[in-house]
Amino acid sequence: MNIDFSSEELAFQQAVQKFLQEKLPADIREWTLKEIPLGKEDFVRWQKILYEQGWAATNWPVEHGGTGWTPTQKYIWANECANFGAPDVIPFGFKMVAPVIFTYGSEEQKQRFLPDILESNVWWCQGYSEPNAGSDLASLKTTAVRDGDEYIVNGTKTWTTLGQYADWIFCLVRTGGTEVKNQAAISFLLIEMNHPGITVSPIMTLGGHHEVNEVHFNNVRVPVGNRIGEEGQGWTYAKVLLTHERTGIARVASSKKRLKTLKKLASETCDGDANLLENPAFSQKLAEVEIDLLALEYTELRALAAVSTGQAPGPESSILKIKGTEIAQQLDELYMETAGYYGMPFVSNQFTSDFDGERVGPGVITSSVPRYINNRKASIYGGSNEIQKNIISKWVLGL
Amino acid sequence: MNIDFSSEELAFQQAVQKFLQEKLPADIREWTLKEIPLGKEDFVRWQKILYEQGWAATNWPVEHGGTGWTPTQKYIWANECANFGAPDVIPFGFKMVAPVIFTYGSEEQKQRFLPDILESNVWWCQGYSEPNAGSDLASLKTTAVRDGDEYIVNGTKTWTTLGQYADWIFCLVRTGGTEVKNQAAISFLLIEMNHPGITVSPIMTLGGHHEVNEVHFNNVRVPVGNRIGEEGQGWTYAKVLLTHERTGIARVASSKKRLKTLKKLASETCDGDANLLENPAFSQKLAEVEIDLLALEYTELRALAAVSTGQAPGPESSILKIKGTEIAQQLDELYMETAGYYGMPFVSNQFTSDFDGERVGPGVITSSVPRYINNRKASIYGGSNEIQKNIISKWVLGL
Amino acid sequence: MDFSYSEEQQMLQNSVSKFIQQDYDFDRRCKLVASDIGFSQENWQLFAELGWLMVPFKAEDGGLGGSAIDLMVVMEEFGRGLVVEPFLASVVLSGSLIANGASESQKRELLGLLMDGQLQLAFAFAEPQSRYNLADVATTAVREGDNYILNGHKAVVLNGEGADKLLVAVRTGGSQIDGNGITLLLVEANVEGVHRQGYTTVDGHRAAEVKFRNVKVPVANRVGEEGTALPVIERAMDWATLALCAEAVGAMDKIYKKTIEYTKTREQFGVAIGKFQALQHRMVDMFTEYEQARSILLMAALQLDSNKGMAPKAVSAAKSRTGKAARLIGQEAIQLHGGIGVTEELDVSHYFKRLTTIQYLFGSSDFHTLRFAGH
Amino acid sequence: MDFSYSEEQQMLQNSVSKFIQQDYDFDRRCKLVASDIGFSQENWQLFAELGWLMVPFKAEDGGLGGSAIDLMVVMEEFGRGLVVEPFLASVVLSGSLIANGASESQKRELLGLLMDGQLQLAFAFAEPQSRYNLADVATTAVREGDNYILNGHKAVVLNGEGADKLLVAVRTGGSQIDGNGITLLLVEANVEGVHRQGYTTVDGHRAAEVKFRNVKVPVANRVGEEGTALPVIERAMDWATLALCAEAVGAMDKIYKKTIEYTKTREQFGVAIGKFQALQHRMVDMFTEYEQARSILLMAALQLDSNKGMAPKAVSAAKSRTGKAARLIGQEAIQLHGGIGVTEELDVSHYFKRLTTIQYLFGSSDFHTLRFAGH
Repeated sequence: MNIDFSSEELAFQQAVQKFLQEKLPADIREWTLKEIPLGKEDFVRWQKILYEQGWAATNWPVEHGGTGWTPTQKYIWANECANFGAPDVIPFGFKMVAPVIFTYGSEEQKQRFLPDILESNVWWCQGYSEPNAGSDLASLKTTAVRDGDEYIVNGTKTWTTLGQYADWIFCLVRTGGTEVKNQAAISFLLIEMNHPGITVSPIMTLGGHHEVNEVHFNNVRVPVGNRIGEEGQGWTYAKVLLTHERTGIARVASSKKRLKTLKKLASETCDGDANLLENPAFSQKLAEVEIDLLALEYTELRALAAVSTGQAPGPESSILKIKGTEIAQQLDELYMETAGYYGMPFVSNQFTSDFDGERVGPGVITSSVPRYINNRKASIYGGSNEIQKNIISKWVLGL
Repeated sequence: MNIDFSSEELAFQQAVQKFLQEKLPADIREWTLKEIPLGKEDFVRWQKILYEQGWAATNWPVEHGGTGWTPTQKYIWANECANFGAPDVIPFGFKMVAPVIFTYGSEEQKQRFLPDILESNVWWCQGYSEPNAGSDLASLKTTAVRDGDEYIVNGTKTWTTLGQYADWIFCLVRTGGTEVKNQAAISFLLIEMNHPGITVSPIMTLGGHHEVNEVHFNNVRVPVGNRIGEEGQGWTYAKVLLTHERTGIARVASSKKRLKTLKKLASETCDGDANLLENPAFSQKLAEVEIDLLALEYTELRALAAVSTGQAPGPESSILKIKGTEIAQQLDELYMETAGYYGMPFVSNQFTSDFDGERVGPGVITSSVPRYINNRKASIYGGSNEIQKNIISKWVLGL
Repeated sequence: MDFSYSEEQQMLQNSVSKFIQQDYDFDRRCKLVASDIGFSQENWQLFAELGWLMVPFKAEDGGLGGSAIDLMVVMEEFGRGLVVEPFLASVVLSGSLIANGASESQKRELLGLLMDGQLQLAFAFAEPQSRYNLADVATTAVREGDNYILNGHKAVVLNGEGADKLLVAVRTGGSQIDGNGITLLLVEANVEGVHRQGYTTVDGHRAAEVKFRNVKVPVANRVGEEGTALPVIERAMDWATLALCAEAVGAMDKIYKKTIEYTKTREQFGVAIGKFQALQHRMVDMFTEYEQARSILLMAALQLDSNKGMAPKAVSAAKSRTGKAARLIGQEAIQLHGGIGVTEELDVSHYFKRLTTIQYLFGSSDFHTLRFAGH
Repeated sequence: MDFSYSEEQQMLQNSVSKFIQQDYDFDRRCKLVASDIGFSQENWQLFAELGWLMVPFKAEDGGLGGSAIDLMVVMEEFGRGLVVEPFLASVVLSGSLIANGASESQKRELLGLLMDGQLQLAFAFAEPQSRYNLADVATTAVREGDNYILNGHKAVVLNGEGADKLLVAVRTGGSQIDGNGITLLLVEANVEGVHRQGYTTVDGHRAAEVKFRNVKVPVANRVGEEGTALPVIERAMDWATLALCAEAVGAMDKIYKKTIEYTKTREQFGVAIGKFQALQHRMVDMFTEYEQARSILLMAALQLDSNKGMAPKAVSAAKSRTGKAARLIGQEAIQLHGGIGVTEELDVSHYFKRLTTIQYLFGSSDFHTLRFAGH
């Protein structure tokens, strides 16, 4: 065992740093560092630069254009990106639908869909959740009724993140047996968003953001060729993937960067005749989060190491999402505490590039309360932390 | 609403202080303040003094020799006793069996049993729990089979606190229907301990203490006249009492006193060039417990006030046991932290009056770890805190 | 000791509670928040007519007696309704400064108007660097003849945009964090050199950045003696903090119960989620936090009225404990509501926002824990 | 980066683990704790023969290489068995002082005997007033010709009664909490003026109060230069603290799993209590704490071996986090076992005792959190 980078790994790290310095657009970097939400154009611009470099798909097999990096390389990449201020790749194409396609799709489907994802020509969104389904995914009601070479899709998907930008949506739909709960009746469909029967309505979340949407399907005709794999196997495909690729689920690199920023902000915040970082209560809470994050980083490294040696991810990987969201939310609270009274103002657009008014407060710290509020979703979306605990209890602890 | 004592209440407070100063034996006071376990003789000695004063039974009706005090008087009494160093009355006679007797017993039984409890002539212990029953009291297996004017009792009771001293035990036993779970088949029996068929075996607990016992019944013949109330009604009687008298269940007065002592000890404990009470992390934790205890004190006062105005105890009373034990256990931890390295030595008998060796450590703080360990039982015995939460969830929140 | 409400207190509670239930539902509140001034003048007049604006004041000042218990009763109900009218900023906080710091003539001039609902006040104390330290005042007032010349920047002034007059804590002597040398000035909000930038706060209230550039304030507008304002400010802050705790308790009462009701109807995997024991025990914790917060609030209110010098410690205990309860209950209410909990359409979310800002307003739990401990 | 054990490390783990499982069951351990010396000389010789006593030492000192990972491997297994043999006090802690502070001749004289199991050492550092501050040394040593005259009281000296020689931190200069002026002396345990009062500790180990009254110590028995011992002591303490964290992780592994197994068989209200969701989620928390502790331990061990100057910070992070995990897992293991959990007969209870003392030994979580934060 050792923690040091090999000379190859050090060389790779330098290459990544050089690439980021030369290629990451200044405006994208600034907004990312300030945690200001990026627009579609910004993401696409950056992802096309990654494509040029051949670094767009860090989790794909090489034959489809993936990087084929080692766990250590992925670790270096994630940390350098977070540190320097490069945004994460939007996951719906690269990390969610692509693996389903290259694992279970036909040759024809691979040819048709993967290149456009790799080049960021097409924006994907996810159609899993439904109103009232909550964490109980399998109870979905959206139907796809076979009619010749097409399915006729009816129903509603919800919590569709950035669906307002999407060209395509991948959905779990009920083919055959409409009796709810029958998981063997669920199929995996790819649907083009420009269909007249599809309407997207925004859901405003607590921080005042428009990130998620409801997507309504009204007699939407989808070619059978857009179904991935077997009819009725969609649930299996989705599940395998939920438990498969866990890299980054803990958001360790991003939390490390946020903690670094927080320390700087706290050291610039007056607290009587000292600064906030010197406040014993505050610095102790900060240190406790930093230590827990350090532990989580090694939990992730242990998981990556296991996977790289061909083993299945060990039990430790199952805690990544719970601890990752808990730590991110604890950081949100320390940001709020740093803001003090300047957590109160709500001038939602004052940190966008086109804002021309007089800004309130000492900087982006002023938006810490909306961010805290908005980020409560982290422990709810993508399988709530309660569901995660049920899963660990059953599958890891055997209870 | 107001928090101030009336002139009568102030007079009562002075009378209590005067009584304690004049009548509380110095040795009993010293051991109580040092939290050194008292022996049977000590308890009896003090309780007989209380009897002389007419203050032995603070929770009994006047006609049976109770004090008939108001909630405020009970509050004053509890606080003055804890503050001055008077031990609590052993509850098994005064607070547990006596209320069953004066509520559900016959005139003859009241005459026969209550005076000896009031005068502390008889030592009682409790026979509710059984091996493997745990919090599931109703699953008890001890049987009492009717044979003429007697019951023949067989079975085992456990966690019997101070049973090694007891003259009598009050038991829940299964009369008639032996099918477990049938609560209608449980009766309430009073049994004399000197019966040859009764054996008491000690259970050593973690701190190295002998406080609890197993009590085995082997064909023990008990006159039917020792049954309280109806056959098969024992469960109801016991339950009514469990939810009835809650005064002191939160042990607020005792925790207040312990916190006061802890502050003194911490201020006498070196911490670098300051003392431990000036250590920011420690003093914050201490203050948080002190604040929570202050809240609990008012929660108890609210409950007492409700009862005194003839209402049933409000929902707030249901949290008294959970919070009371949590706070007592947090104090245990702060004591350990104050002890530092001197929490390690285990010289179990060094603080008893007859110890003649060389004492280790700066004083009773040296026994803080055994006390912490031993007091983990507080959240387990008498209906574990998990059971308490189930009860609140069902009966208070209606879930 | 006596823990029962007087008849008057019960009547007061009934009248406020009736108003909240009948005239202050969630939709109306949303409209008020979105409106120009951010609250309803009509409601304000009603508060005045019903005598609620007189609650914090002593009888000799023309008020209802100024008992902390009365104030608690009103603010709890306001908490249940998430009331956005500037009662706390204008009447409780600023009103206390006038009632306890001003001359008889100033009182005569101002308190009547305040209680009639014709005068809106705001207290400008916080500054960009001050955090929760009331003695940290960099805004200066220099004496020039019969005037003070005022310069500085006051941060997040509650009701700062809507106020007719501003009470401003200024430094007339001593160093920036010196307890002595702080003076209170009453400043007309619309005079030259006063620059107000108003905005909505996260919780739907209104506040403003207020900047003073060479603002002339007649010496006659000084409230109290020069350099001695801190004790009056601390007293006003203690009462306002108690009121804030009461508002929090009312809001917590509302959402912990709403959460319980929601889990009784919301089904997952074919069962009401309220049947899941893990969630049941967490709701018991919410309930416990609520009861403990209600108790510590009662303690602090009784200490304020008992007036035995324990008030500051008691108020800090209440704010520390209430802040912790607000955090747990707010976070759990959202978590147990799931996805819907993070949307604008759910009222619980808005209670969560207010409980979040209350955690930090007038001092965080850590700040008040240390104040309680005497650090 | 590489996270896999070497073949040697796997063999080491197997051999220790085999010994624990076959020769160190709960009953035997109880007998050892109750015995006169509190551990088994036989076991100690076995440890020596199997080379375990060589693990902490570099090859050039005749050891097995002295890697922190190796030490972690051994201590984790010792934790699983609650081993009471004085490996930590004598070999890890005292051994490090010799290996890194002593002269070549002293090393030659002592290390061989130590690794052969023929020499027992103890390090006397804590004092009644010192708490966790290693620089707080009131015990004095005054130079008199070729001797030091030693006076003072050392508290809770681990293995202090069983040791043949004592390593004593004494003050030869500077004020009581001065980092400079601390010297290490090697003192024969049985010489005149050394008074040892031995006792069992709460966790079944042995310790002693050691008092020195005008004890003559030849200058030749000084370990290292006069007044410069603190860095050597801090280094030894960091390695001992890592070893302690590893022991804790082994003990936690054992009882969180035992608790899970218990809840699968223990029935209440007709169901295995492991089916109660509230308890399931709490056991998930135990599992999570265990995994986080194991991770931070690994981090610290790797940092010690990587030797990039991060070791002290890393060790403090590990002790802080491990202490928290030990607290939660220990308390929950007892709570979930219920009544039986607080009796002497249950092995889990004894793991709980050891995890409790480990929380405070060599510095509490708060102490190490602040050390990590650089205060």
